[in-house]
Amino acid sequence: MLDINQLRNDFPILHHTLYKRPVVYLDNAATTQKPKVVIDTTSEYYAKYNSNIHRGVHFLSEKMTEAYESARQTVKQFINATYNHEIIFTSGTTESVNLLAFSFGEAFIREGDEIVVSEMEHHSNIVPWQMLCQRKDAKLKVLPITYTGELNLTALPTIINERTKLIAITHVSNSMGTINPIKEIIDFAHQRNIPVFIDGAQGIQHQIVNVQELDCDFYAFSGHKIYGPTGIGVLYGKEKWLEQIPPYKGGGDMIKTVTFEKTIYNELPFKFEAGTTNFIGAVGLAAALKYLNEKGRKEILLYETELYQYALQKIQTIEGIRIIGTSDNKTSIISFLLDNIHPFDTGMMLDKMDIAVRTGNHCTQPLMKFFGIDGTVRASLAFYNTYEEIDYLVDSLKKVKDLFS
Amino acid sequence: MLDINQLRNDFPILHHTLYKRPVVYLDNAATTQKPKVVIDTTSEYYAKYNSNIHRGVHFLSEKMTEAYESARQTVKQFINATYNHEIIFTSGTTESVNLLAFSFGEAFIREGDEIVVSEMEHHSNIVPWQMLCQRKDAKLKVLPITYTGELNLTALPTIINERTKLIAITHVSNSMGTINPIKEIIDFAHQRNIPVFIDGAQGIQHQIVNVQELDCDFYAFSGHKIYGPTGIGVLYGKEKWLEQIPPYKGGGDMIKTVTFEKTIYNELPFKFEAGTTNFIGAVGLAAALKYLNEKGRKEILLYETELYQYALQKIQTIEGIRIIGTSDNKTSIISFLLDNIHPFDTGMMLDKMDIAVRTGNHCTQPLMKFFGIDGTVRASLAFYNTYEEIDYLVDSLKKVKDLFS
Amino acid sequence: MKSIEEIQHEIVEEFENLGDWVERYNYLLELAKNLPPMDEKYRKKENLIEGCQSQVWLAAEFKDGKLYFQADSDALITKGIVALLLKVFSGQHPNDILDAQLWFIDKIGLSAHLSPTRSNGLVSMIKQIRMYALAYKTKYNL
Amino acid sequence: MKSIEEIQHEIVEEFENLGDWVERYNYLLELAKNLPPMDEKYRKKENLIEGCQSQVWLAAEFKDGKLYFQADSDALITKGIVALLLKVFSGQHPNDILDAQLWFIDKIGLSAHLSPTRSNGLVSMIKQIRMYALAYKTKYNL
Ligand SMILES: Cc1ncc(COP(=O)(O)O)c(C=O)c1O
Ligand SMILES: Cc1ncc(COP(=O)(O)O)c(C=O)c1O
Repeated sequence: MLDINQLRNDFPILHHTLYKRPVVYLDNAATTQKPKVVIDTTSEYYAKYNSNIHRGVHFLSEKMTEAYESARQTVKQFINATYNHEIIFTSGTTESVNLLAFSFGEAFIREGDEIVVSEMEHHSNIVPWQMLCQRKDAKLKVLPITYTGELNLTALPTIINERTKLIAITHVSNSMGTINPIKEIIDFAHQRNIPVFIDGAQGIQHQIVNVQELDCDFYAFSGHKIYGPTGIGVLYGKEKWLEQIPPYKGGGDMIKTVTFEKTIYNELPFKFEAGTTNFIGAVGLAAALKYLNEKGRKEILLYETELYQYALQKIQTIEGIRIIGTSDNKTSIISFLLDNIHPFDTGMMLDKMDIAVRTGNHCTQPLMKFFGIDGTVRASLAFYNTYEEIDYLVDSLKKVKDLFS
Repeated sequence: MLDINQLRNDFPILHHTLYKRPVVYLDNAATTQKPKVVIDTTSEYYAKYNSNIHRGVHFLSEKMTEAYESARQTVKQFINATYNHEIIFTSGTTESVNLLAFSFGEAFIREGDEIVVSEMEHHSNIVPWQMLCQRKDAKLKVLPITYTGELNLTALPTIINERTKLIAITHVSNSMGTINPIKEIIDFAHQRNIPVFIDGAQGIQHQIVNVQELDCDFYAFSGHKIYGPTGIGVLYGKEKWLEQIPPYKGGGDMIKTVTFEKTIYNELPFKFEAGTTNFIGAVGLAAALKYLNEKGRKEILLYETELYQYALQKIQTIEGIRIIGTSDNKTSIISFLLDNIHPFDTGMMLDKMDIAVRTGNHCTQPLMKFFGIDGTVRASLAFYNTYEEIDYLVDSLKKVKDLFS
Repeated sequence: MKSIEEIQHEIVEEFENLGDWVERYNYLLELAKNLPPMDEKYRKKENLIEGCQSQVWLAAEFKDGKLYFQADSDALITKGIVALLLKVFSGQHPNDILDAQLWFIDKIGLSAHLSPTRSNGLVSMIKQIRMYALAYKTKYNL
Repeated sequence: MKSIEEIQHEIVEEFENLGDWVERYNYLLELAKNLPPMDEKYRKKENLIEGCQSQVWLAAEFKDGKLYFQADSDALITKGIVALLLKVFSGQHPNDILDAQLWFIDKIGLSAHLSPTRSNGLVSMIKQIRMYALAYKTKYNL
């Protein structure tokens, strides 16, 4: 059993008073807070080992390179990739999607080809594909969703055809918390030789991800959403794909030889890591992943699930609340509308009660359009949230209702 | 007058013993060390204000957004840009160049157009343009250099023609330290209506940069090379250009509205900052710039210049040393070859004496080819280096010579 | 008609009599609820100021040398602040609007609502009010 | 011919007699200088292992069931380690090479030279040696 109050002590920010009390941080889908070990590791590496990597022959450079490559190994193990070089460090999920859209696009997308995304995708998993389709005269197809906020899988066979070159789907919806049946989609797609990209920005921190078992072709996530630093992210890709697609960015370290006539690219993973990478960020991310491993990922997920169920039940007791996304298969994210109160008003009021939630369209405008709304109030949980915080949220929401009635 | 030993106390890493003594860090062109204020600011923001920016309505998000936008302002003032929104945060110089190559390329480069770089460019200011030229069937033209390692400006008029769409030149050579006459080049180019991009990766920390006075169209640099964090960098662009070029990456925050049919991009600077940015990195960078302002940039540059002159003179007293890049107009970087000793051997030996230098081609293979060498030993200075360290370097180099003779 | 300065002072005084944030926001909500509805003819796209979090409508009429505004918002708190801004600016001379220093928002502790990054439409609304003032000043050579 | 294990032990003993790093590197340089030059016929592109920092040449000959190596490097320290590796591997049976545990480098404190990120050609050289062993093992069914 996890001792949550013990774990909370690892997160300095949870103990700072905002207006009247320490923050009740329920904006974890936007970004997560950092355990002390991540902050301290970052500081320590700056203070003791900071040095540019890979090309250096000296002590510090060697140390830093080892730490960076060992961070890659930590990520590899965390998602059970086959090889270290299948882990590409990027600046975040958004860059991972853009890298893939560009590089996969250059190699495989021709005029008239099709790419499939879903109606619940985050803008970061829509716009890069749109931009690619525009450049290549390809077509973006949309897998519709149901009124419970689930993918409409029965539509999949009609969306897909022999021109479909890739399916890009989110693991977990950032607006509703729906856990998508990605294994099923991957199997379906592979029967038709279509590769699948999984946007794991909201999946990695709330699910055990095993890319070999999933057999997904690509998987992306952001460090800052899994208790790691900002400015670091990951693109996992199967070796066979990463070998076949050209680099995204040009620059130092991603090349073997450069002449003005011809440039020969470096091998994996360096081919995709142009310029000085965020090596301190990578080490910080590894510290976050190790922290989770140490505390017990299964235990954490178990607690999160219980807390989530409690929150969902309790919040539904509020009269006049409308939950957006009512699938049975959800995790850690509750999007709702309170009576006729504008989400922004609700968010503003909760803020005054030291509760941090997000309001708006959550970068999923097509999804909002589907539900015919402008936005929602979104409370998103992490394992450091408590039952008391949920109770406080629900009480506060009732107060907001009173204020606006 | 600066008290260098006082300043050195601000840099924790300079006081850690490697093998026998604290590091003599002469690898500053690869990456610089961080003052305590940068490390502490980073920690503090993680521990107190971390929260995703721009879209949030709550206290922390507001605080973090303010800090991020005020970091943009700090950068704007540091280089004297006209508007805050001319400052685009990227992950580093390499990304800045790639952003520009892509976005400028999409807007302005057609088949047969030409882009000019120089023979002394870093791979990060070559490969992105090469990739662009390949995509667009455009041509990369190369401004040659002289045997002293200066740009051959007399060749400029013959390199440029009515198809030239952009000149991309480094401010300071990372392999030789040559300070290029960028103002002259910019004026020349503007008379012909050609915009100029300056790679400031080695310029920003050793020169006072005033983009309005220079009148350059674009200027890029990396946070980690100016005492700031890894994973953060800057692209400055004149408003008129940034307005005209399309976004580079797609995703959250860079859009106004998204539908599957049509996406409308956000305004500057957000159009170019897709997804969650490295907001903590930006705040760390601002802390570094403020540190420099506070200590006195002119005083720092004065000291650097004197130290550099001393180092150059002293190193030349070593018999059999060959300096690569012998322009009179250089700063802070000394590249050399010692007798017939392989640079790697020299670097390895210096390392054992706790001196960190870089060896190899410094991501400038075309330049190495020009000089007919495989690589050099490069000692690159920062203001926290001392006269004693230079003496120690020179003594150590003499020891290396003895060992190999 | 009171001057912009006078009205700002009045608002600040009013807020000083209010207690904690609950009372202040309650007052804002009252203001929002009592804001006269916009003429239907003004509820059109050209008058919409889109924020990311909330939206604001703003229309202007010029009568006897003064500018009169009507406005609305989909979020009530925003609408409350909109009401305050109308109190201050509506019925004023374009020159006075252009000359005005807007300081009361700060003073009553609501400045976060006017931060350029908040994206609730209010910053653009103030800009738009000044634009109207400038437009009429120019048109009528005031 | 001594076994790979025996040779590694010998090298470690030798290094234990050396004092600080100056002596150790001096010894490496000696080894480098005394390494017999490669046959000119082997100095060709196919035998070049390009590292980022230094380059290594490696060629193999198979005679009487044993593998004999020749090698060189442009950097002297790398060449010194190359010499050590040849001491260990040259003249050995392919199966022994494939079975061998390479532990002496660690023991004599030079493991940094074999880190996969150092890019001096040595890691690839060891891989290449094993590839030769595997190739001849397969070819001659050893
Ligand atoms: C002149 C020059 N340009 C570009 C770069 C690339 O910078 P970064 O690796 O920080 O992206 C460097 C640094 O290595 C450089 O020295
Ligand atoms: C599902 C999903 N995809 C992509 C992203 C983009 O992640 P980032 O902003 O870290 O690049 C997010 C986060 O906002 C997300 O929730």
